[in-house]
Amino acid sequence: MQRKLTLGLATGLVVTLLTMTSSVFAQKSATDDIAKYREMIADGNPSELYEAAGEDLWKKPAGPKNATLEKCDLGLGAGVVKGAAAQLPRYFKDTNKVQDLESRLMTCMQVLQGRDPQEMIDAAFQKGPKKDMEAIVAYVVTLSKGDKIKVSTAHPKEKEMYDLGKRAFFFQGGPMDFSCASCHAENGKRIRLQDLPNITEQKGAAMGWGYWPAYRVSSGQFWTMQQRLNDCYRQQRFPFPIYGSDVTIALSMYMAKTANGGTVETPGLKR
Amino acid sequence: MADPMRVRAAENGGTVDVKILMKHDMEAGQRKDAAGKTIPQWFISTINVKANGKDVFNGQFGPAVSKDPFLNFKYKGAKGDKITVTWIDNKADKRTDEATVS
Amino acid sequence: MNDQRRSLLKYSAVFGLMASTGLISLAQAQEWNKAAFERKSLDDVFKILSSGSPEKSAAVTLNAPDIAENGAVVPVGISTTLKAEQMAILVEKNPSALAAQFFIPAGTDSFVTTRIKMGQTSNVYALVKADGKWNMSVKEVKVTLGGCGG
Amino acid sequence: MKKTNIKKLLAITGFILTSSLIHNAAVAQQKNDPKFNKMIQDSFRAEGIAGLDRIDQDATQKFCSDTQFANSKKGEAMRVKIQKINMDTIKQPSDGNYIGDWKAGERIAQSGRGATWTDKADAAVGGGCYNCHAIDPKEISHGNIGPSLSGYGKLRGYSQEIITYTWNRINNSKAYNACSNMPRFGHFKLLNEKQMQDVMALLLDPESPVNK
Repeated sequence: MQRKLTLGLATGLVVTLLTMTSSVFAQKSATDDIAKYREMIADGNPSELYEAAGEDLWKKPAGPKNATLEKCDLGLGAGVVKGAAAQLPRYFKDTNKVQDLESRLMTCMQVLQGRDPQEMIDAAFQKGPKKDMEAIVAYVVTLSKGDKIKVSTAHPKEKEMYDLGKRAFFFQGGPMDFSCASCHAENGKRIRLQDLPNITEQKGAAMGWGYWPAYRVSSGQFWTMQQRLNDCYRQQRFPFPIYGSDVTIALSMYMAKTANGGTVETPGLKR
Repeated sequence: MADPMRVRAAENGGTVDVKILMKHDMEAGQRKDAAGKTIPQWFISTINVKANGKDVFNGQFGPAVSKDPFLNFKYKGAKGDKITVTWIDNKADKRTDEATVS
Repeated sequence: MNDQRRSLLKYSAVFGLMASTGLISLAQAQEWNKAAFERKSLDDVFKILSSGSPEKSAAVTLNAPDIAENGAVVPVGISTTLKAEQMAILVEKNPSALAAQFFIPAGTDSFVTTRIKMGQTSNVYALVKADGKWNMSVKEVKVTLGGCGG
Repeated sequence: MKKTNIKKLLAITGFILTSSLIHNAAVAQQKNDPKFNKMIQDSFRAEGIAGLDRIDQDATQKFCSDTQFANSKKGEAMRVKIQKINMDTIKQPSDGNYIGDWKAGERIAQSGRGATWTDKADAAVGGGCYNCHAIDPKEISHGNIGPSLSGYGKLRGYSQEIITYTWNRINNSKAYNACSNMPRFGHFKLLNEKQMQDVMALLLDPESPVNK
């Protein structure tokens, strides 16, 4: 008897709660469904197709010097690819610069293969030399999958880049007054049904930095971090960030450093 | 020439799980290029999978299959089976890749 | 062994012979069903697949998300406890309803997963032909607008 | 002797601690950093309709880029000033009409297009409202950066006060909240007068699904 009463009360309470929160509930289920969708497409990431092509390009002699990229130093010594993406961006003594993966690869292509970096900078994404770059990036980042993000700001130039990046993250401009922070500085926010990681915190930064580069299902393309940032700025209604420019490297440094300790999940699979 | 596929095939309890990723634009003929011209249909139309020379799967795609198509199926087989995947598209371009069941 | 099965076996044997002797190519052996893929409506495709009106069956499971974050890639799987000979995926509101069809030889599981494009929210149909008869399962998949939209 | 030394040390430590606390509390406006400015200048190029003038910040953008100061007690006077500047930019509708066609408003609210370097100069700019707000409850794909606007008119009423406030807010949200995340649709001419009237109708026409 008592049990029945309790049960009845509990049911009543549940019904009330359900009615009260029905709209919240509907929203919650919509985001849950999106999570289910993502789970379903997680198997069979087309990034693999790029990664295979990238490995070939890494080992194939090219450029005026007809050399491979196998001696490229990504920060762990000449030719070490395994784990390299997890510790970028970083300071490189030979260029006296902080470089991200793509700007470093341009250096390697220039020094080892004799290719002109300007051609890479000027090329459109997904075309010409950029297509090669994208495949090579897919190959390199796959070899850090599962590693911990481990970016250093010990060198003064690294620290400086981090500080510049942090400032750039909050820099508003354009006809919509947007900065990166407009969308990525609070927890629990969404655009439409897409969760927005809070990049100012470790957890959110790892969600962002750790999953790019990624295959983007909406465009059917593999996007490097440079292209990801480029399209962020496009949507922010900014002018065009030059490929490998300091603002892109500074932002990468800020995101990567904030994400330290998170896991490299690249190449990711994104909407 | 078409880009290579990724074929993964793993045996577990007498069943081989085959996962195939094909590199193809799968153009549906619905999009327009920068000049406003419709981009013509271009898609993989048939796919055949053999294990040790014997058909284990046949598929036909329309242009509504996603870009870089993914296919997963299972057949009764064993480790060491030689899997041969062939696709043909509507422009008669074709590609064959092989994998060994692990 | 019933007659139908016997005739099917005979047919496959002849076909197999033709294929192995090079009389027909792979493409011809499973010739792409142009008519079915070019029909617009569900009913037209049903007709061409000579499926009549397929019956809804609990034995057919359509594995698809309730909401697709992007219509360009919608994962769709079919599995069934029936012994499938042929399977098909149809999207009611796509420009052409038939997205893909599969032929399942003996020894292959009655299971397939692929990914399709959907222009808008629509019913998705999983069709399974077993014992010469078509069965189906239907599910609505919502296609949402995602991202900043620019 | 030893004792006094320790005392001294303690005093100094205390002083350092206190001063650093004070320093933290008193947030100063971010200094102009030539290195940062140069980085921004050198990192972008004009593309399509997106010219380099887009990174020349106005007073509002400059103030709001320093979030720490903008949100601090010290920043309050400046916040009020920024809001005043923005309030002064708002023009009421030239034809006196505030409420247009809610159906057209819904289309504007749905579209997040326009004003990027891949858009043409004459391409219509969307409001992108659903990116951040719940509006028509039937649309499940909505963001939550801004508050829900479902039932907007029904909940707030249709008084002239509410109408004017809403018009102002769409025109220039920064008139009420200096560093609101919402774009200044009127100020930057992202939406024209008619489009803003249509979006108004979506929120404030009793016939709009928002108020059903």
